[in-house]
Amino acid sequence: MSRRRDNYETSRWLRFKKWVDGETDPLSSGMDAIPVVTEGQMRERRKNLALRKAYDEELTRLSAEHADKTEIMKARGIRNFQKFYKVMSVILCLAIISVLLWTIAALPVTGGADNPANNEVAARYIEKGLQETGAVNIVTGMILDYRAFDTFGESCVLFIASCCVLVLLRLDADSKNDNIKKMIAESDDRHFEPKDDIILQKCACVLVPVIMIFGIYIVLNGHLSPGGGFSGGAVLGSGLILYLNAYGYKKMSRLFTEKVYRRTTLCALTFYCLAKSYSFFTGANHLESGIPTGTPGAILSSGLILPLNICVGLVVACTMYAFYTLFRKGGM
Amino acid sequence: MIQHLSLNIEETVAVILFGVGFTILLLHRNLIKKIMGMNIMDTATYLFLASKGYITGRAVPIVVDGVQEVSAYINPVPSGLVLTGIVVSVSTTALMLSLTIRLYERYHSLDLDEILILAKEEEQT
Amino acid sequence: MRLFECILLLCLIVCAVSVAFTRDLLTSIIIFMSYSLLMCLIWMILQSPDLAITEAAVGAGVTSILFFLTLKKIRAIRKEEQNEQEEG
Amino acid sequence: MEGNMILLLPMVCPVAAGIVVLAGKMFRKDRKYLTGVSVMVLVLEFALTLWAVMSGGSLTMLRLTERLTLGLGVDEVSRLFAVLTASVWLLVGIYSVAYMSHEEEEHRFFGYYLIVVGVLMGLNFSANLITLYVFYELMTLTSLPLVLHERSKEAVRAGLKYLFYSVAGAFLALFGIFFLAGVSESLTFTAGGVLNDGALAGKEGLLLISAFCMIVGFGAKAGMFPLHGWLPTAHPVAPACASAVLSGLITKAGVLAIIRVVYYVIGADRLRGTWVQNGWILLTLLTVFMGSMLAYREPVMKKRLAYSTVSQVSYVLFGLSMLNQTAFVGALSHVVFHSVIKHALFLTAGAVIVTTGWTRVEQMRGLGQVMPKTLACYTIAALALIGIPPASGFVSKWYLASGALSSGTGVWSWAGPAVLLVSALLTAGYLLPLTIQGYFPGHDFKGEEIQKRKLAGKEPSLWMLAPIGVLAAAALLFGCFPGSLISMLQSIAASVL
Amino acid sequence: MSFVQNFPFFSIILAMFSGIISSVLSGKKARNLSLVMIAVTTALSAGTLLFCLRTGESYPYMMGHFPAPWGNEIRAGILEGVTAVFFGVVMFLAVLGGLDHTAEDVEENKLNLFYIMIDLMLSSLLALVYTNDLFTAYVFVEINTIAGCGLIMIRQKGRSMSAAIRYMIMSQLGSGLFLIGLSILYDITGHLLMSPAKESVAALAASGAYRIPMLVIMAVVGVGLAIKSGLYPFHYWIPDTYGYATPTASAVLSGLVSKGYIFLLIKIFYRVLGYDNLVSSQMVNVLYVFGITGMVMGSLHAIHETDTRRMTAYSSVAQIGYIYMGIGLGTQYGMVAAVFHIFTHSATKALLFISAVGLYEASGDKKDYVSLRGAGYRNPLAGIGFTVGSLSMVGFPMLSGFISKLLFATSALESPHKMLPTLIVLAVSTTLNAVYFLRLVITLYSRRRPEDAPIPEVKVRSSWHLRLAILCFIAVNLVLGMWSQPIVQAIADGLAMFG
Repeated sequence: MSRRRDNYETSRWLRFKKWVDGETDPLSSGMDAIPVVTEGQMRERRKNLALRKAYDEELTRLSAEHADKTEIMKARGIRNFQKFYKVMSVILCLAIISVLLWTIAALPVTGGADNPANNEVAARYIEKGLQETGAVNIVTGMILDYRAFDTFGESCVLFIASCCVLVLLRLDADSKNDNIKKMIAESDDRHFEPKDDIILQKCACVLVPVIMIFGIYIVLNGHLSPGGGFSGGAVLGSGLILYLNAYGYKKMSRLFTEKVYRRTTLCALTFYCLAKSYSFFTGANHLESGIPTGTPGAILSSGLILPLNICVGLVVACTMYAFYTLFRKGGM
Repeated sequence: MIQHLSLNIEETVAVILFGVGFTILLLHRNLIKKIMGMNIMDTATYLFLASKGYITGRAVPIVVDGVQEVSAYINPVPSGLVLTGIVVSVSTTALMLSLTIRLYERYHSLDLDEILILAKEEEQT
Repeated sequence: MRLFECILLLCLIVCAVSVAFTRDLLTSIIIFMSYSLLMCLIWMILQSPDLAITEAAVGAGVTSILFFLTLKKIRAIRKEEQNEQEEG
Repeated sequence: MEGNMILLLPMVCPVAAGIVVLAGKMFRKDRKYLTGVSVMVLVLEFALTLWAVMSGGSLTMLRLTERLTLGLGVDEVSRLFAVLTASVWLLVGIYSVAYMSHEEEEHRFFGYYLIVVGVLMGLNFSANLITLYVFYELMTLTSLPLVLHERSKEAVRAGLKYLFYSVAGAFLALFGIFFLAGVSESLTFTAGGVLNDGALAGKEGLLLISAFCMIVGFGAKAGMFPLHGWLPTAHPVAPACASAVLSGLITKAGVLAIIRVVYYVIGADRLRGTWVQNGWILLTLLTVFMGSMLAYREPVMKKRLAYSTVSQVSYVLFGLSMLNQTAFVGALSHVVFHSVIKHALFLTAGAVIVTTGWTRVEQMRGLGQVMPKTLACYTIAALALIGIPPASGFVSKWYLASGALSSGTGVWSWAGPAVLLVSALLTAGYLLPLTIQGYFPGHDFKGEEIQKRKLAGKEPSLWMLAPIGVLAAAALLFGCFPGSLISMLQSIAASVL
Repeated sequence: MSFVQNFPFFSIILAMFSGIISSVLSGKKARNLSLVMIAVTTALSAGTLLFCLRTGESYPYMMGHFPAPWGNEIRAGILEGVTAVFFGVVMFLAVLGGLDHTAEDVEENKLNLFYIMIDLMLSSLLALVYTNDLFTAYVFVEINTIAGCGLIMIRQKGRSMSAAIRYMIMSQLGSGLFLIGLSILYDITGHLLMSPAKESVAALAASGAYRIPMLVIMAVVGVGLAIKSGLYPFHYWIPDTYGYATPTASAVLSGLVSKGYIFLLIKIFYRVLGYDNLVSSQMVNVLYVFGITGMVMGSLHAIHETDTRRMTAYSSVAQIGYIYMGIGLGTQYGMVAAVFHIFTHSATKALLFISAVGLYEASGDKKDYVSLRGAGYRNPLAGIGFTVGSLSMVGFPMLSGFISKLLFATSALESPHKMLPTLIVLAVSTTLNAVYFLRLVITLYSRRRPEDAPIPEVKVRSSWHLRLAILCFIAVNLVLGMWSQPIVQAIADGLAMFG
């Protein structure tokens, strides 16, 4: 005696039979596309989210006092998931580390003079770098002359990153959108800190010139001593930031506005671009570049490296300052 | 293997840092932590590179007194690469931090999963 | 010198791991800043002053400033929100 | 572009005319011009087809890659299909002039109707597998608007279903084409197959798999189980003339594709006795039986005819799957006969719908009082389909059965004819009730509705009646004088086997 | 040295320079400059291509005064030329087609920033195509990533910003892996330029030294770039990213950016790691498995989507799976098919994204299936464009998709172990593609129902540039589908030059 099937209507056999008869079509069921997420699911998700938030708060409270057990039961599912998540991340971390350690064990020993990396490339940079680029600091010579295309790309990275930050954070005062006006008002967080702090101002008075001079020194001596456009520019940028913090936007705007920023960046990058294009073009076509390298060791030496360092320094300083102001109040 | 690793101590540490940074970037829920993880990962790679340029007992590649012997200086190439890399990572950091600020303004949260859910809900309403 | 370097490297790992596990964001930013400075020292030991100076200025300096600013901004937003809630 | 350009004409001319008709909606609303142009083009098309068939030759249109070209060519099979298509299309075209006056959007119907015939001609004249595939896909797409004509919810569902089944089938076939392209010099159709034994070494198993895929894939268009589901859904929603050509000619495109693949690319010898042949026979017999059974139980007239198509086209496929000459002749002759007969039946169903609005069989009691002439044509066609001598169906079924018996395929050689016999009985069971109930409704039939709506003796117009009559007459005459057709088919069969 | 040989360098610098200049221009001027620049760059690339075709060989170009192992270099050959021309054309049409929407989605005084990103994106793509130096590749990968992120978030909606940060995170993971791979490679070879690095790799492979690091390099570089190009298990960022950006950005991102990374990967495989080493190391099999999984899973995801943009984005996941499957076949012919599919997919996907714009315009800017019902009648050209794109994706003959599928299948026949799975997955994936694309096409041409929400009366005629872009994209598709032979030949020749 077989079991009676009272759900024949939903059985697989009937569906198969219908399909054989051509009455249903498994494919066309998706034709009337409805939103995948129904209202109920949505509510469920919100509830879950709220639950998780509640759980986070709960956790802090639970640690202090004993709560009733149902709460813990509710939270347990999420906690298990989070535990699993943590375990997974630790496992992933260990897996990556062990694979790479396994690699490291097969690599040449650090500090060996015969390692494959120390080959004729590095040798030529050291042996002839001084004559070919005129820079005493071989690293600077390398990045600004031998491998200048990389470095140019790097400046472009900085440039485009600042453009992206501008897109995100710049708030235009003449915007018609009320929302943005509100945001401008909100973003002026100046009132959260003390104004005209005398100690800060006096310290800045002493420190800013020192920092600036140090930055300029790093930039100008990039080809002679450690440092160069990037590090010097960053130091200059921090000097500007300190000044801004001590004396406020009003004083700063006399010295440095968005227009100045744009023009400086544009001029520096244009010069950089043109100078390097010239040297790439002459190099590739085997022409003499005609730029003197000067006496090694003198400040005015090493051909294009010094002006390029200055350009890079300007761009970096302006960009760092721009980052700061954009983060602070969405404008300069 | 262990002995070799102890000889390559900088690389070993660099690789461990890389793994830690990678994991934070991939799996930590907090956006700011993620960005820090990214920085840790990048600097770990730079440490790896820099240690590859180091040669025991040799000096900084800045020509002193006109000595241009290969045996006097360390390999300058990794330093150059790392210089470029540092700027790249500060650019991406700035970009991601500004994105974080905008997302926080909108959703009042730093948790990426939560932000994604909120964004989905926002669009559907 | 070798010992010193090993200690520094160990500190690096400790910093990196504690960045992941610190709950307070401000603390973790400060730890991250010290991580950069430690890295800077290691690069000095590895005979790369160019890197050290850049890392000090860019990594420890500007990056940390940006992190602090972000945190400050977020706190400001949070505070404003709270104010609004109290008013409402 | 090199070769006989005449071959291009039957393809390009209707497509161009179709586009003109589609675009003409903006300029002229008058349906006199529309129908006039359409019928003229169809007559012209018939003439051009004859011209192309007579002149023969081949044409290379485009080189897709080094070895794959798009080309047209004429051989015996394409002659058969091309002439059949052109003549039947013309007749149905004349019928549609009257039929479509009851529907909306005539421009669209006639436009696509013309385009489809152009594409179908390209399919018939294809000289290689790639060209065939191109036109096959194009045909699916261009015939879709005919199914979608009403644009109602049901029509869209049916259209989607038609599209998915065809496309899924085509991609199954594409899998095989990709394989065959790799193991042959070129895919140009040559009687007996073009595969390269050297390249094939070690890939025999894959060859069989891909052959089976192609048979099942192209079989979708021919309504072979398991991809037959689109037919009964698509037919009831399309206008009657569209469903007539869908079931009479477009299903035959699937048959043509299978003939080309099996007999002209792979070669029948490679499949004989393999699991592919057995599987194929099983599928066709299953379809033959299942189609008849479903048709027998189906109350809606057009759906009933659609199921009948499922079953009858599989007769053809059954004949092809036997892989011997007699059955092949039977199959090809059944292509012609079924096409003629099924058009007659569908057009009758359409005429009934237009005149009375009846769609279900039980509504059609007493139809003989309304349209006796039409019903007479229907009866002739029905008898032909059942296979009563001397009508045409008998000839083809005779060849099919005797071919099966002499095929040496073991159990199939007698199981096949048995299934065919049962199916023929079922065919009688689902077609003849209409005739019987139509002429002899019984005592209890008062014919109230017929009197109320003054339907008695209301034959459809001559535009509709004439094509039905011609088709019914053809169904009868082919059966009486099959000689020349059969001898031509035998020559084809001798060349490929 | 012929003057034409400078063209690759000119095109890169020109694109960068116009990006830099655009920072002080108004939005409109920046837009015009950008369009002119893309056209000129494309012409320059075409010049390079013709030169290479005429001489029949590739040439390195020194960036500076120092030859190969010391200074930076770029390298131009037939494949680079074809790719650069193609990228230029797609970029131009994508920008042209999305002009109106770009102007709508981007705040007016930030418009020039958008075009800066387009310019720098193009320059980085060109640099990735032409580069002969691994570290240059890394730097330009970063520019590409940041520009891509900029393009996504320039439409400052919540969804696109969250997509952008997700994109950045995944990209940074990829970059990190790529960089560590480069570092290890530098450690064992001591070279960063591709040609000398290849020699050392070959020497190492011959001597059998450093086997483990080589394996790890292949894995790490491969996975890094696979993450960035959105191969299946790493695809989570794709739907949001492509789905919620402004149309130009979607077209550029899905059509070009991911393709740039794949091109770089192919270049590294050939020019540095050595394709034979790769095949013998089983790395290709991993890519192959990921590829075929992606082909099926991407399509399955796409079927579940009701938002057409997300659906198209998921279909990208499937198509990228195709490309990796071609690479993973491990034969020369498979690689040709993969490169051809790069072209096919970028032309078709850009066409889909751009012509979808026209359909949205005609449907009150709604993106789901129901609202698009009947849109094909309201904007006929966009409807035709979308239909052509869908059919090409599905693999309809005479269109580009068919040829690439044919190439995949023919190349699969050459590798005995992968033949059957490839053919089966191709058939399954094609059928799945057909399900979701044709469903949408039918929806476009079905009648609106009374219960549908009414459409606000909007301008139905799209602007001339949108229509021009759609027409050109259709033409590109037809050309790729019908006269593919010279292109396939050029790809094969170009790959031979790589070796």
